[in-house]
This record gives sequence, structure tokens and C-alpha cells, in this order.
Amino acid sequence: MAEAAVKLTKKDFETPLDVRWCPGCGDYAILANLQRLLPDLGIPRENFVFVSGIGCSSRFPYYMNTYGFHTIHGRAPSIATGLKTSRPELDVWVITGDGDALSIGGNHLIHALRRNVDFNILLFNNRIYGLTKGQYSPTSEIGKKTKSSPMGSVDAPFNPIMLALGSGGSFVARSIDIEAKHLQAMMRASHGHRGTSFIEVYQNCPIFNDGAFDMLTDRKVKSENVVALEHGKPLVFGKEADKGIRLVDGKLEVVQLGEGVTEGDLLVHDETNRTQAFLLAQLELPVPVGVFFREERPTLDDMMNKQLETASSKKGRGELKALLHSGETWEVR
Amino acid sequence: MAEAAVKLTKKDFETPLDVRWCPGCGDYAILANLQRLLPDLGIPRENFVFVSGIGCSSRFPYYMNTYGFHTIHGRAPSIATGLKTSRPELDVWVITGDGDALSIGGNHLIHALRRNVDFNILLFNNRIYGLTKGQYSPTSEIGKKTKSSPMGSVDAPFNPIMLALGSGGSFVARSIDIEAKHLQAMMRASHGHRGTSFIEVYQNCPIFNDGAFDMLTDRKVKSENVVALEHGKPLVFGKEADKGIRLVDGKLEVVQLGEGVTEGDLLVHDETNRTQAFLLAQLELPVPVGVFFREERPTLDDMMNKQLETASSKKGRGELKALLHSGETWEVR
Amino acid sequence: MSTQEKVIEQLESVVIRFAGDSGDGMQLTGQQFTQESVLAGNDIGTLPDFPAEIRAPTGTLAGVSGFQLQFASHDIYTPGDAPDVLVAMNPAALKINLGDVRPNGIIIANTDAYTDKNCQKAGFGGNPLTDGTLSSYRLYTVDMNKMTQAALADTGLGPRDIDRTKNMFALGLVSWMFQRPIGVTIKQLEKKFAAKPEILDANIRVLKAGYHYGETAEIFTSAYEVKPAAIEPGTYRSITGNAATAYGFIAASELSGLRLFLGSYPITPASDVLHELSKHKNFDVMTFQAEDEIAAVGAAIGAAFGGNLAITTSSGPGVALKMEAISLAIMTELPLVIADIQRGGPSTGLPTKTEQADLLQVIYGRHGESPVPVIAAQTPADCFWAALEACRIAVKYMTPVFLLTDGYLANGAEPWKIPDVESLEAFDVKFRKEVDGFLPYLRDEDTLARPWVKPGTPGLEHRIGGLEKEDGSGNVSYSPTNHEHMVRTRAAKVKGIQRDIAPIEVYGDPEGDLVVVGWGSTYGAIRTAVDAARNEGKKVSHVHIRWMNPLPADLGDVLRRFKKVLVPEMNLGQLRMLLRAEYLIPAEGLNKVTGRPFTKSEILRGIENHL
Amino acid sequence: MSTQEKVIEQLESVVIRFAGDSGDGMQLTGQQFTQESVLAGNDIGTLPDFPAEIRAPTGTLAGVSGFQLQFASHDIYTPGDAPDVLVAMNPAALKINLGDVRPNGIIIANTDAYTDKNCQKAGFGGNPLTDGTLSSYRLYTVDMNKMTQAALADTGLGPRDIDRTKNMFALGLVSWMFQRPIGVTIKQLEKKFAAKPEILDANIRVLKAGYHYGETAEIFTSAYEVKPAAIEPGTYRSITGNAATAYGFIAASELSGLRLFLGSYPITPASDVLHELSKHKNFDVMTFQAEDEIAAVGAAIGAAFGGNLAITTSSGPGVALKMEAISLAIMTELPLVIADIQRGGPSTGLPTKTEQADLLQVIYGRHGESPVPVIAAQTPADCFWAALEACRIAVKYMTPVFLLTDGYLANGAEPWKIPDVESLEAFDVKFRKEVDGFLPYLRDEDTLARPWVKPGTPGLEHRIGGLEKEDGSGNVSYSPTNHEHMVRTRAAKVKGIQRDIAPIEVYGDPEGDLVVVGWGSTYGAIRTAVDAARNEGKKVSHVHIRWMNPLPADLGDVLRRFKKVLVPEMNLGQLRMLLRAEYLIPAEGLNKVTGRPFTKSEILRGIENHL
Ligand SMILES: Cc1ncc(C[n+]2csc(CCOP(=O)(O)OP(=O)(O)O)c2C)c(N)n1
Ligand SMILES: Cc1ncc(C[n+]2csc(CCOP(=O)(O)OP(=O)(O)O)c2C)c(N)n1
Ligand code: SF4
Ligand code: SF4
Ligand SMILES: [Mg+2]
Ligand SMILES: [Mg+2]
Repeated sequence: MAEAAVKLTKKDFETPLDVRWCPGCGDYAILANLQRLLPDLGIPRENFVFVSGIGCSSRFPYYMNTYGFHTIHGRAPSIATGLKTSRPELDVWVITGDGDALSIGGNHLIHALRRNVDFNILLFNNRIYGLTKGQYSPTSEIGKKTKSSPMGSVDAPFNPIMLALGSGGSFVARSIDIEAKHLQAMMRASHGHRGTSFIEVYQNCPIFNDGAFDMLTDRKVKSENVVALEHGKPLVFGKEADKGIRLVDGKLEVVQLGEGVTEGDLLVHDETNRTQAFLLAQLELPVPVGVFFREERPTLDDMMNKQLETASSKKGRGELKALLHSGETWEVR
Repeated sequence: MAEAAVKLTKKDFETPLDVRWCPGCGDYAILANLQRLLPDLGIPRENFVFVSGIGCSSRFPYYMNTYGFHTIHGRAPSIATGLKTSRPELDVWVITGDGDALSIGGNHLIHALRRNVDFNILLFNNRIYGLTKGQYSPTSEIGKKTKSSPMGSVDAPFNPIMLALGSGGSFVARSIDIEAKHLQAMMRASHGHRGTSFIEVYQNCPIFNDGAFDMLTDRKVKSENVVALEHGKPLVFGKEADKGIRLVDGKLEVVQLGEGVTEGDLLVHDETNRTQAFLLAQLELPVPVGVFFREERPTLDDMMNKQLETASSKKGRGELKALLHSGETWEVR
Repeated sequence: MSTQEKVIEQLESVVIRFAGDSGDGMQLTGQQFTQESVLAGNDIGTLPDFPAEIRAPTGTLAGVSGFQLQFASHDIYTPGDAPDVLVAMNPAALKINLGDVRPNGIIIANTDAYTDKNCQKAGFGGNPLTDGTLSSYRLYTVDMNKMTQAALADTGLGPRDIDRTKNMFALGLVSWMFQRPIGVTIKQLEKKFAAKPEILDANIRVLKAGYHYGETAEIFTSAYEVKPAAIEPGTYRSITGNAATAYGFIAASELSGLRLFLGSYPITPASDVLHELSKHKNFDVMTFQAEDEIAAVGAAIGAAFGGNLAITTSSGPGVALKMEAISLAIMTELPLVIADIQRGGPSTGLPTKTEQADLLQVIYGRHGESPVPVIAAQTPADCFWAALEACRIAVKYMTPVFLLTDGYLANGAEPWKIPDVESLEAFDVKFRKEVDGFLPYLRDEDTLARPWVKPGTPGLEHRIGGLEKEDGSGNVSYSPTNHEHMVRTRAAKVKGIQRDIAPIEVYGDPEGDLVVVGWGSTYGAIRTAVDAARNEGKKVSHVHIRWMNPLPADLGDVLRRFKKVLVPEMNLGQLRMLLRAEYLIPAEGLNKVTGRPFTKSEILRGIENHL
Repeated sequence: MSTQEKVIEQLESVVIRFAGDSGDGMQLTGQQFTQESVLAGNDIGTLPDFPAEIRAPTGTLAGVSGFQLQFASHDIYTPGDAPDVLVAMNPAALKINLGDVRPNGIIIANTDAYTDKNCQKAGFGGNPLTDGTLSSYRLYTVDMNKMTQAALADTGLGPRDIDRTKNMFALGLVSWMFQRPIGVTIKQLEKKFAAKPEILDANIRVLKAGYHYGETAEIFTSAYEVKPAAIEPGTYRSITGNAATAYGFIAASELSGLRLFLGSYPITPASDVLHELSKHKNFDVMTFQAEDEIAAVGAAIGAAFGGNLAITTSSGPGVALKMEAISLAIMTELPLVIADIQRGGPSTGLPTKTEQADLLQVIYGRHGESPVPVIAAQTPADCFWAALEACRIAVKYMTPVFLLTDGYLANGAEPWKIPDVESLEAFDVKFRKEVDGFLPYLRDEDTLARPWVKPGTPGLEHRIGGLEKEDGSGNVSYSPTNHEHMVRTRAAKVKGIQRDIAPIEVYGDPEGDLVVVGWGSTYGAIRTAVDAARNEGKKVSHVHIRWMNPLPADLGDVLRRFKKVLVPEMNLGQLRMLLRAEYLIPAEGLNKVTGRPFTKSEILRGIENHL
């Protein structure tokens, strides 16, 4: 990518509009982290486009001083597909929520993932419909009591990472709203990946689902509950880095290091292995964050554009006159 | 399930209408197999309902002398969900195609799978849109030349088994149109499963995608190209049952038996292991058929109906008068 | 210190608007005040108005939430026009609402919130409380924050909790002003905070502090009292349109003996119908929150095929998505009710504002000739009756039916005389069971309805679907003559519903200079305005249409008895278009598309302009 | 053995229909015969009619495929009414088509296919060729199977391959009957079977066998000749509506310098536009086959935002699904063309039959006030011009535009005088680049269009979306007055397109007893019928509307000059409704909803009934 002429700063990516999320909403942190990252990417500001659906999270583009499109519920991946394939030089980001991406937009999400269009999807997962004031979402746990499920939800939730892997996703990661460093690293990695990159970001909604991720963010306990995936490194976690994850008979097992178990016995993360990523995605405690899986494969935008070039170079640039005269013609005098 | 009063036969499930598929279409075989199986299931004929979308495959209900609903493109799982949850005593089957289920209907499919509604989905995968006369589908291979992809398709296909596993599917299987015995066994197993069962059936479309599965059906070569998954059994295949599949470092490997390798070294199929199923789904040759994965978990229809019972038993059956008078009321005299 | 006496003035009706930050609890305050007024025996009309954002930044214009209420000693039909009283909890609330307040109206401001920063955020140059901005109003400034803090000084509560109770101060104060009984509010608080006794205590203390402040402070020169309205005897409750819609569906289920099945996907302002119905599982009500609107209507169609009373609820954008599936219900002639709680469009538009611009969408918004009957509710409580009626027609004629309400009805409330449950007519639902002579599309001679068969019925196995059907057999048919026959039959079936529509009741004289024709939620404003015009001796009548499709059989004749026809609508003239096409009468429009309901005076002005 | 002489009769026009099993190759036969007729210099009109099933069982009614063609020595506008000649390859084909054949018409039957079993399958009691069923027709029976077999006896081809060539026998025979040159067919066969010389050889042999059989056999008493039509000089080709639509879009792309982007999901009868455009990647045409219709229009909207000429194509059910997204294009004021190739509805309906019943759906089928201009093509070749015009307006006014065609136009063909590419007007597309004074919703004073900005343009970063926009700034706005202003502005913008609509050309006198008003594909039938009526001295004129929304500014005046207005439509009266509402004129309808186009005589009868 071309180097931006002028060095940009976070401020360049802020809009004059008031940010309209509830106080304490995790969306603020995600926004700030991305605004911090973008100047670093060396892309001219005018080449960024943020496309979103509908939801609290989908208000995001209004606060990002780039090109932006706040579209309709669930359809951001489709709109981004049209944009990116026809304008491959743009740097396209899709911002979406668990309702927007996994409920009404589920089909477009899985199709984007299989087609591998080169854009970055950030799914803000607060496990609730925020904007419509608190109904359960496809990531809400069974039994959750909400306005539309007063006796508890009976819908088994999706695991977004498993769904993305099953759809053929070529970059699948997870992070947490307020883990600034980790989140920025994930965003940077996603941006570096050619193809559809998918990051599930756990996001707290203090109004309708407060504390959903407390276990993973509370300083006192989080290191016991989160394991960071790093390619080529063994799966170690715990405040004292004293626990790890081992693979036994194809199943994951949490072990205490030291009691006859060493790091060498632990599972080493291999982000090129889709099946292992799928296994890790099923781990409930500790919760893995990081890049589960990454693979290089052709992108839709590349392939579409290459076909256009090939067609022109093989058949010659089309000429309207010749087209209209193609097939049998005859003269009337 | 209650025993049917009169013993039914295949004939009872045939309709007087002419079957309107092209000569040689794989759909005939699937229909016949199911018509053969149904009388065996001990369900009164009037309790079967076949719900389909749109496509050649979706014409199926017209030829099945039960209740049937030929709905609209992609929506059969939604319609079946409303039917089954509200009428749990019915025996509901969803008949769909690779376009119907995976293209326009992808979202409803993955949501049915996660919710685990107790019906059976048969996906007729001919890797083409048949009814609309031959465009590539979400299971067509990259490079496929069709009417809408004269230079070859650039869409990476879904692997329907992986998608179903990633969606949380509780019964995921694969079979082949003309493998009568295997197909019937799969249908029977799917019927026996409580929850959403999903069978991908490879189906030949002689008109628009002839021979797509020849390698798997041609008597001369098929045993070299297909491996049947059976729970608890090692993965053996080949005409002489002389080949097998081994798990090495988390990856699958085809081996020749005998040369120092015995059946004991082979991977034993474990249909309760979702990750292993996911790994097998990625196997390209030989192609696995059979039940990849099966798990018992609560069904949506059960849970919804139980909540209704609980509500009535806890609060008492609702009374309209009391409802209308709930909250503050006052008298005007 | 002053010696002014408290005077109790008698008023006929008062319009009051509470406005503040979304975090200020204005909706709750308004609803509580409504409860109090209802118990005081007044007739009421309400209009909540909240921002599209969950919680916009404090103090901004976007974050202002409002609740307007009219209460009166006579029948009223609307939340009123220009407020007589505006409670403005902060500068942004003042900025947004000031233009609406009637000249010389009362403004009650929470001084503490009028900091320089807040005034600036709201776009005021200076402090409007002191810079003369409000010189033509009666301004009462009250240090609500400080007084709330004082009232709770000894409780040990944290500043955030304290701040959260200041709406109770405002409520107490206004309750005193209008002599409302605060007992009902205290009872309500006791329920709400049962688990948190300190918070309960704090709220009650502050409520009383506000009330007592009004009584004792010197700034208010008079208290006002609105006498109870003379309304029909009976047991009353207050009800919002969305609750009434939900109750109407439950009533239909009880009266038909059919299990109610709702397939829905949340959307403002329709979600509350889903929420309400989800609570009533002990009525055997099944609610299914689907992954999208298409799945929601799909599930409902599946349930209808299964023999349930199937409904689906949404608002404009969601209804647009359902249309293809509704067309399937038309072809398969299954009963289904689709409720469209209209909001401001197009696209995402103004999700929390009201509008009537989906009328043509629901009548014409499908491919092919695909007729659907449409009924529109006209007041919050009428949503009950309209929902009930929609279900009755759906089942009787085996057809999908649209129910139209809107954001104004959905969130607005009115006192409702609770109907006598025994007096509600049961509907007659027959599932076909006889095998002899059965054909899936053999029609009832009167209604043209086809038989409804529950899957599971022995001997009646059959198949339906979206391809054109042969009449009678229901087999797929490509026959040209059959298609023409079926297209016309489906149209005739819907047209035939006219026989179920009561003759039009003209309000006012059956002929005259002008008839004002409305539909839906404009009912109250039109009725009040027509009343006013008639009081001035004008020859004006009011016709309000309930069935939008088919239109009532006698409508053309009724309208032709007037010299002029005026059609007020919250759109650009959708009903007007239908009337002109159907009756070739030069109906004129009075159109308002601001996301807010008509006021009486806007309609009155319209009437005057057309006389 | 007979001594009858072959007589060459001169005819003005002939209507011929080929009908047989879907496996019999009737579409190909019809198309080839069309090519031949076109080369013979005749004007032509075609109507293919194939079954919804890919391939229904052989010999069944459901499996019958037909192709009708009219060729004439004068201008014609339709494929004709009642066939003069029916080629019935089997009893089912005879059964289905017999009712249409004109009295005393010619029937050519392939005797070999009239077995007892086949006759029974088709629902005949006995053998219609022998039992007197056809006594009022001129029947020619030909043993096509046998003669085909005989022609290929020495080739060693298998029976299936032989059977597949029998359509060439029929084609050869009919080509002789009407003195068509078979050279073009041979050329075509050479292309098609280049890789299979034995098959090529067989086809040519059988074709010639058919031709020679006509020439030599005794059963035909005369051959017919239709002289070349006197049409405008120029270079001609034959073109179907779908191909013309695709070419129109490519032309728009070339003339505007905008890359063409199609987002589409296959559906009958629209898929061929996708297929055609997919072939022309060397025109930089990007085609994206989406996962569904919503994604298809979504991708197109994304491409429009990116500065491409974005289109999406579908038919009724698919268009219904696109509406919510189209509403976004309205709110964001992006150019987009949506082609609706109409088919029989509602629901899945009659996918392979034609209808005009989506007019109201495309005008009104969205939530909120969401105006979209609509243009309708009137002949197959006119699809080119209509597609081009739709693109021009979309870009000029920054608005989505609907293009309506239908199954009849889509699959029908006509000779088209190929336009001179140099004479086509380029359109003037300006992307905003200047930073100074830029606002996303600052409008052009004339057109009210907002600026189009390509993402990637430095300094013009901005955000758009589906919430109501503040005029000018494009910021989200909940202001009531802004909303009203924007609703009216969007309506005014669409209405303003009237200035681009040419004054109406009345065919016939500008005043009279009756004006027949049509739109879309009824053009040919109406024009022919009006011609006939005028020849009989009737005071009838024809007005054909092209822009359905907004309607032409002068339309009301034009119509009011006639005593009566008659509106033939392949629906229940959708344009009629619009005309009545807009002009308060008592327009009457002539409605046909059989899935088939009007015939001239149906319209003529309608005219006579209304005079
Ligand atoms: C077609 C349509 N259906 C429904 C809605 C209502 N709606 C808006 S946002 C939303 C869910 C948002 O949930 P999520 O994506 O998780 O976003 P969050 O607000 O939690 O960030 C819904 C149901 C809509 N705007 N449009
Ligand atoms: C809403 C809608 N969009 C598109 C279509 C056209 N259509 C009918 S079937 C089909 C694809 C069928 O493919 P598949 O499900 O694989 O079925 P097959 O015919 O191959 O068995 C399409 C695109 C339709 N009927 N309805
Ligand atoms: S409702 Fe929840 S997700 Fe939405 S802005 Fe508020 S805190 Fe954030
Ligand atoms: S087109 Fe293919 S899938 Fe469809 S009926 Fe024919 S052979 Fe079967
Ligand atoms: Mg969410
Ligand atoms: Mg298929």
C-alpha cells in the first residue's frame, strides 16, 4: 500500500459529531483503538471506507472521519462486497454487531467468508440487541431472561468462531473491547491479511447486558480465565503463567504446570490448522483470544478483476459497435 | 411414536401426479428410497409433512402422498420451524437443494441447526442451480463454467458438512442418491435423531452437471474413492478393504494396509466428536459418507412447549378477563 | 416569606410536557403522572417521544426525551397541541420543545442543569433562564438537584443514586400543581423497588419533597385542578396501543380456540408487542423470536399451515422484507395477521417517530395481483378491537390480513373501558375433517374461503405451494384460463369482506360543505378539530375509515353527499389517492410528514382553508 | 403419383406455431425458422412458451414446449394471434394448442408420435388424427420419425441420436412450405456441431430430407411465400428483450464512462440478462452472482457508492425482496437501476408466463414515502433504449430507477435496426472533487441531485446512511421540519424528471371517441388493433406510456381530448388506477391475466365494445 503523504494522527480520524453511545459502553474503547491504529497503517485517509449495518455498534462510521456508509440491518457485508470488488484499491472495514451479523445478516456473513472478499469484519459481540433495547441475540446463552424471553431464552447460541471456521473463513480472531494492546494487535493483523478477516470483539453493554465479560476483563480474575493464542507458542495462562492446555486424545485439558507437567507437554498453537482452531473455539474456560486461524487463498476481488483483465487482453477491449452488430445481420435498402 | 394402525407400503406414499424431473435425474432415486423407508417407520401417514423451498429438488413434496408444502425459495427451514414448534407431534421433513439451502436459504439453515428444531433436512446437492437452467451454486467448484460464469466461477464453495458442524448441528451426515442401502440407512438414522438432522445427499443432475459424482458412483472406481464412516469402526476403504485413514499429528493420511500398517493403526470413527467430524469433512479423497457427528441436546420445540406448560402450571391457565383487568383499574359510575 | 395565598384554579384541560435528558427518567415521570391523572378521573391522551439513540451523550439535543400528556374533564382524543406547561430538565430539553409551548405558557426549569456548558451544548448563546429568551412565558425556576440532595442528605446514598431520583422531585411538584393524588405513584414505587428499600425510601422522600415544595414555596401563585371527566360508567384502565394490540391477539386466540403463534423479529416501535405476548405463555401463546423478518413470517406461515392463529409483527422496513412470503400466504390462502406498527421512513428513517406512510406498501407492495385486506386502528385502545377483527377476518376468509397501527398509537395511552369478556363474540373456526368430497381449494360459496385442514388429519393428505393452483383440486396449473379465474377469485374474495364491514358512521350531519376523511391515528385530532369547527357553526362532518382494503361499500355514496372532501394524513396523500381512483372525487389532502402527529389546530386550520 | 402442381401462394403474413415435447427441440426449431424469415426480409415477432419444469415426463401436457412466430411483408408488432399453421409433434402438443389455431388453419402432425398411449396421456379419447377431431382444419400428417430414420439409415447412428434430429425434418418441411432459405440454418448447425461431424451431417441430411419431402411429396398442395417487408433502410439484426436490455446497460456504461456493475441472483425470466452480461467482461462489465436478491441489490448499492454504474436484475418475487434495500438507495440518493422482468404472480405463480402486475409494486411497494422513477419498455428491441434511458436518469438525478419489462419481451424477438453508435448521446457524469463548499446533500438547483463522490477522493470524506438526513450537510437529523422538507424534496426530485420526458405522441388523431392507453409489452397488440379499427373508420387513437412514474406532464390534457379512455393491461387495472387517481378521468380497463399476451383481436373487440 502506498505511503500516506502526510503523517496522520488519531485526531484526523475523529468526527466533530458527538458520540452517542451510553456512558461506559464498550464501543467507545473499540472506536478509540481503531482511531489510534489507522494513522499507523500508511493508508491515505480518503481510502478508508467503513460500512456498517444497524445497531448501536453500527453507528460506528459516524464517528470515524473517513468515508462511511451506515447501511441497513444485516446487509453490510453485501454492500462492502460490491464496493470492494469494484474498487479494490479501497481499504474497506465492516462494522457489525451480534444481531446485525449473526441474526439477520448471517447469510451475508458466511458468504463473505467463503468468497474471501478482502475486507475486515469487526463483530461487536455484546450478546444482546442493544439498539432495540435488550432482546436476546444469537450469542445470548440459553436461559437468558430478556424482554422477549421473560422465562429465559431457549435458543442455543452460535459460537461465532466456529461458524466462521465452518464457513471457510481465512482469518478468524477474537479480542476484547478494553484490552487495548491486544485489540490493536488483532486489528493490525486483520488489516495485514488479504481476504475476509473476521474479528469477534467481546463488548460490554452496561445497559442491557452489563458484566457479560467481567470474568475476562476484571483485573483480579482475568488472567485465570483468558488464554492468548500465539502462533508457535504453547498455550500457557494464569496470573503466574502457571497453567496450560494440553491435547489428550483429541480433547483439550487444562493442566497445572510444574506438577510433572512442563510447557513442552502443552499444545502449541498452530494458526494454520483449521481443525485445531475449531477445537480451541470450543474451549469454554479459559476463553481463548487471538488469531485462531489464518490462511492465504485467492480473494474474490482479485479473481473478479483478473477475469476482466484476461477478457480484455484475450478478446480485446469490447467495442459497442461490434457488440450491437454481433450475430446475424442483414441490410434493408 | 405410535404404531400405524394399518401397515403401509411404498405405494401409499406415491401420488397420482406424473413425476416431472428429467429422465435420469438423481432426485428419482432419493424419492424412491424415502418412499420405501417411510412405511417402516411406524408413523401414521397423515403425520408426515414435507416442506420444501424452490428448485427441482423442492418439487419433491408433490410426489409424496403425505401433507406437503412447496414454499418459497430458501425459506423452508423457517416454515418448518413454525410448523414443528407449534405441532410437535408431526413428523417434519425439509427437502432442499444446494441453492435453496445454502444460497438464499443459508441463514435459515444455520439458525435451524443451532436451535436444534426436531426435523430432518435432506439437502440434494447437485452443485448447480437446476431449475433455473444451470448457473453455478455455492457448492460448485472454483473455475466451473456455467451460463453465469462463462470464464469459470470465482466463488470458493462451501463445504456443507463443515458449515453444518460450525453452526452447531446435532446430526450431520452425507450420502449419495443412488446408494440405496446407505441412503436409506442415513434417512433412518436421521429420523431416529431428536433435533435437527442434516443429510447432504450428492445428487446427479444429468442435464446441467452430469457426472459430478461419477467418481463416487461408478462401480469400477467408487470403492477407491469413498470411505464409509461407522461409529466405533476404523476407517477402511478400497475394493479389497486394503486402504485406511490414519491420524498423524492432527492430520489425516491415507495408508495402504498390510505394509506394516494394520487396522489397529487407523483412525476409529467417533461420531460424538465434533472436531474429528470437522477434520473428516475436510477430507477430499476418499470422500467420507455416513454420520459425521451426532449429539443429543435439547430441541427447540421441546423447550418452547415446556415453557408453555411451566407457565400454565405455575401461574395457572391464563384468563382473558383477568388479563384485561391487570394493572391499575378504576371505576367510573 | 410572601403572603400570597394559594389559589386553586379550575381548568377544563391541561397539556403538559415533561422533557429532559434520556437519563432523566422523563418517560417514567410522564407515565406516573398519567396514572395519577387517570385516578383523578380525567380523560387522558399521551405522546411519548424518545430519541433514536439508546442514550445519546448527556445534555445534547439528540438525547432529549419527552412525554406529553393531556388530561381533561371532558372526552379528549389527543395528547393535545401546544403544551400549557413544559417541564424542562435541562437546556437541551428547553431548546427542542420551546417552540411548541403555547404563548404565555408555563415553563418549569431545573436551574441546576442550566450550566454554561449545558447551555452551549444545547446551542443557546447564553443562559436562556436569565437572558430574556423566555420573556413571553411564565417561567418557574427550581433548583431541583440541590433540593433533591438536601432531601437525601442524611441517607448516605451516593451522588449518582441521588441524582437519579430528581425526576421524582419534578413529579411531586407537578402533582401538587394539578392536585394529583401521589398515592398511586408511591404504590408503584413500592413495587418497583421492593428489593431495594433505601432506593425506595429515597424516591418517596424526593417525591414528597417536590410535592411539599409546591405547597409551601412561594414561587407558585396558583394550583390548578381539572375536574373528573364525564365518561361512560364502567371499569377502566389505561392502555397503550402496543399492549392493546397484544391483548387483542390473545382475545382472538381465546375466542377462536386457536393457539396463538407469533413469529417476530424486534424492531422499533413494534417490539413491545413481542415483549407483551412473551409474558403470556400461560395463555398457551407461543412466541418465536426469529433470525430476521422473513423467518418470522415464515414461521408464522408454517404455524398457520399447522392450524394455529398465526401472526407476525414489525414496522415498515421489516414489513417490506416480509412481502415475498406474504405472497405465499395469499397463494396458499392461509390465515395470517401481519401487524405493521408504522414509523418514519423511508429506509431506517426516523425509527422512533410516527407516520402513516406504509398504507400503499401494505395494499400494493407485492409482485403480481396479490390482494390483502387491511384494517387500521384509530386509538391506542382501539388497537385491541382492530387486532381482534383482523384475526376474525383472516380465519373466516382464509387470507392474510394487515393490521396497521403506528408509533403514536403504539406508545400512546388512553383510558379504556374494559370490555365485558362474556359479551365478546366467539368465532366459528371449522377444520375440515370429512374425507368425502374433500378438495384443498373447494371454496365456501359465501366467503370463497378454501377449507383449513390440520396436518395430521387422516385421509386429507394434500400438498399446497406457491405455484398457481387449479381451483378446486389445488393442483399446480399452468392453464391460462385457470390463472385468470384464480386471479379474479382472489380479488373477489378480498372484495367480499365488504359484507363484514359495518355501514359508515358519519360524525356530524350526513351532508354538508366538507367531510374530513381520516384513517388510523389521526382520529383524535380530526374529531377534536371537527368538534371545534362544528361549534363554530361550520357544516363539517367526520368519516374515519377502518377497513382500508376493501373500502366500505357505502363510502362513495357517503362522500358524494358533501361538497368537498378533505383527507388529513401523515404522508403525502396515500388514502387520498385511493379515494380519487375509486370514486373519481376531487379529494384534497392535508398532509404532514414531520414524524409527529397532527394537532387539533393544524386540522382546524385545514378545515378553515377548505371551506 | 399425383399430378397436382406446386403452387406458390403469396401471403401478407403468416403465424406459425411449433409445438412438441420439451425434448423435441421446438425452441431451437422456432429460433432457426425466425432466422430464416429474418433473412428472407420479413418483419417478425416471436413468442416462446416453455414449461416451468426443466423436463416433464415425455408426452405429458406439462411437458409441451411451444414457439410462435409471425412473419410478414409489412410492419408487425406482435407474434400474431391465432396460428395459421400448427406443427404438433405429439398428441399433447396438439391438445394444448389446438384451441388457438384459426378456423381452417393448417395442422402438421408427426403421425409416428400419435400412438394410443400418447393420445391417452394427452387426454384424447381416441386418435385425433383419425377420429374426426380435426375435421375443421387442414390436416397434414407426416411420418417424421420414420422418414428421419430412413434418411439416416446408413449412418450407423444410434436410435436416440436419430430421434433427436427429427425437429430438423419439421424445420426443413416448413421452410419449404414458406420458401425460407435453409442456408442460414446449415451455417448455424455447422457452428453448433463443429466438434461432432457425424451429428452435423445427420442434422443437415434430415433438414434437407424435410425440405425435399415438402417439395416432392404430394400431400402439400401449395407452398406459401411472404414477400419481404417494406421497412426502413439500415442494418438489421434480430434481438430478444433480454439481450437488448443487456446491450442497453453496456451502451450506458460506454456512453457514461462508468464501469458497469451487475449484482444479480438467477430467476426466470430475468437470468438471461445476467448470462448475457457475464459474457462481456471485455467491456469491463463486472457481474456478481450473489447469494440472494438482497445481497445482489446490496452489492449494487455498494458499487454505486463506489462510483460505478450499478444495476440489479430480477423478477417479481426477487424484486419484492429487494425493496428494503432500494429504500436505502432512495435515502442515500445513489444511482441504481433495478430491472424487473415481470412474470405471472402472485408468489411463485407462473414463472415462465408473462404479466404486467408488478407496476404498483415498483411504484408503491416500499415503506415510507419512497418515490422511485419507473420506465417500461414496449418491444423487445425497445428494451435497449429503455435500459439506456433508465441509466441516464439514475445518474442525472442520483436516484434508483426501475426498468420494467416482462417475460414476453424478454424471450420474444424482433428485427432491430441497429443504431449508429456515433449518434448515441454521451451522458454527462461529474464526480465531485472540489473540496471547497462541499456538502454531501447540497443539491443541484435544477435536478435536485446531490453530488456523487467517489470514496478515495481526498478531502471529501463523509458518511451517509439510512437515517433521515439533514438537507445540505447530510447529517442524521430528527428534526420534524427537516423530515417534512426531505420527504417533499425526494418527491419533487422524482416529479422533476417530467422535464426529461418527451411530449406524448398520439398515434392517430389528437382527439376522438376513444383513446387506447397502454404501457409496456402490450404495445404491438394495441398498435395493430388500433390500426385495424382506424381502417374501419373508427375514431380511435393510441397512446403508449413509457415513463410510468412520473407520468408525462401532458398526459392529462392529451387524454381529456377523447370521449373515452380504454386501458388494456395484463393485470387487473394498475395503470388504470393511476390514471383515475391522477386525472379524475373515468378510464376503463381491458384486462387479461392469463399469463399470455393480448392478441390483436382481443384488443379490437375491446375497442368495439367501448365505442
Ligand atoms: C430490517 C430491520 N429489522 C429490524 C431492525 C431493528 N433492529 C435494529 S438494530 C437491531 C439489533 C441490533 O443488535 P446488534 O447487531 O447486536 O447491535 P447492538 O445494538 O447490540 O450493538 C434490530 C433488531 C431494523 N433496524 N431493521
Ligand atoms: C425469491 C426467488 N429467487 C430466485 C428464484 C429462482 N430460483 C428458483 S430455484 C433456484 C435455484 C435452485 O437451485 P437448487 O436449490 O440447487 O435446486 P435444484 O434445482 O438444483 O434442485 C433459483 C435461483 C425464485 N424462485 N425465487
Ligand atoms: S445500549 Fe448497550 S451497546 Fe448500545 S450504546 Fe448503550 S451500552 Fe452500548
Ligand atoms: S435439471 Fe437436473 S436436477 Fe433438475 S430435474 Fe433435470 S436432471 Fe434433475
Ligand atoms: Mg449486540
Ligand atoms: Mg442444485
